[in-house]
Amino acid sequence: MSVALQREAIDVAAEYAQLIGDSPGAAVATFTGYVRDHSDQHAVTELELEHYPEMALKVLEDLGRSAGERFGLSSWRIAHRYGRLAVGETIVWVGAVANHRGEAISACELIMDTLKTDAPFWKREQGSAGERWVASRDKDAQRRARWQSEETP
Amino acid sequence: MSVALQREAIDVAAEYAQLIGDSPGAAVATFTGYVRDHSDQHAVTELELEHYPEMALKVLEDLGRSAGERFGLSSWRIAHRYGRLAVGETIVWVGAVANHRGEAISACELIMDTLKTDAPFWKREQGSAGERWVASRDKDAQRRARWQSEETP
Amino acid sequence: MASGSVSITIKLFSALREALGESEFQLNLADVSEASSQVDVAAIKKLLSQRGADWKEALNQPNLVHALNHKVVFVDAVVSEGDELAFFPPMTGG
Amino acid sequence: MASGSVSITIKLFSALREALGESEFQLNLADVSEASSQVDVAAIKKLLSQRGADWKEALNQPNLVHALNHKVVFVDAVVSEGDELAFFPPMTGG
Repeated sequence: MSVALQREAIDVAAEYAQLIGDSPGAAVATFTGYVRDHSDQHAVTELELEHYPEMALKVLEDLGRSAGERFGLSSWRIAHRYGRLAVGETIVWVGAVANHRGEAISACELIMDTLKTDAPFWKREQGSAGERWVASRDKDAQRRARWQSEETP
Repeated sequence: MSVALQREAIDVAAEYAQLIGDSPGAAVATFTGYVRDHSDQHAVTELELEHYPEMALKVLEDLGRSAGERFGLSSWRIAHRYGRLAVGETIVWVGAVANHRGEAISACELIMDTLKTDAPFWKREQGSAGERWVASRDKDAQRRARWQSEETP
Repeated sequence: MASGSVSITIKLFSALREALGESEFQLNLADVSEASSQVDVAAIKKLLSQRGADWKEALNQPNLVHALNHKVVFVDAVVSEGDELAFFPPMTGG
Repeated sequence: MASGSVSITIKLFSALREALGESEFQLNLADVSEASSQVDVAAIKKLLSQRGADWKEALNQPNLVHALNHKVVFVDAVVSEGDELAFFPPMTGG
């Protein structure tokens, strides 16, 4: 039931172990995002993640709490990087524990879809196209919107 | 891109490390199922998982391959236990690697939903209600059916 | 014409295996009706149901699943020499 | 009546921060129109747009996001003493 904003890489195995603790629920879903080596058509060599610390913490805590209530999670965790990231490094890790698989998986997906459009992080890429701020994607806004209308699966 | 049927507990951290290898894709989704301490209204102390080995291997390999094609996975893994399982132990682990989060998460969900109804495993519970075979759930068949009609998310 | 030499493997799982006390055996199809040119799963069920009331009941439960050579099939699937035919209740893994 | 003593913190992020060369500063609202009893985000945008063409352009881009005290708001949100008001482009985390 917590959020981490961190400069260092995310230790996925340690996060998982901490999420489930001594008595895991029946269903655990996780998602990990990594820095890609490409963006649209060009190569990416490095990513800089700017963030708004106080707001990021508040948005992610609210998001975890509301996903927890909606899907009856017994535990959840959101870890997000900031700063300079190399290709292949972790950006974000989300874990959700529930009684049934549908709830755990949907909670992970809701958190990721909402985080993409609502959490104050901005990606700046370095690569074959020089340096540039990553533009937001219409598809992300569409995925976000699904959760406002859709019934709980 | 492989299936494991095993008597011993699933090492989630080792499975994850092997799934992503040296160069992870951009998006990794995982699901882990654990033995619950209850079923319907009564307590469960132990589970015995019977399986049909040759068919289970074939069904899970076909399932991984078809999810891989449908969602463009760069890697996937399904590990499933059999034999005697204590409460809190792992039953099943699924991992999927894709370019985008929606594909990785949907692949995990498709694999789990299909596995529940199509893979030849049968749960026998021991607990406060004595020993009994677990009955299949209508809800599982409904979740399975979604994937036959739904467009790829 | 059904050949008298056809032999298949029958496998039973879960509650079926437990109720009938057998998990695997060979079945010789010599005595399946010679009027039909092909033997299907329905014919095998009929044949095995003659083994007794417990077999008849177990093999005629509405949600029985049949898998021929590791693939779920309907009762009209045709059975051939060397095939493996399994009967079991709905699956409950995962 | 707008009070001359109202002071808020302005924060800029990402391409906005870069284009305007500032990330954080205090803004005194003494000179906001005294005709309105309340100062809203739209009024702050108007005030800051007077700082130059680059400010005007940056603060009037169609997809600008405004967050008041760490929460995304519309331009009619009312700003009070001690508030933190941030401007930034659409978010691209995760």
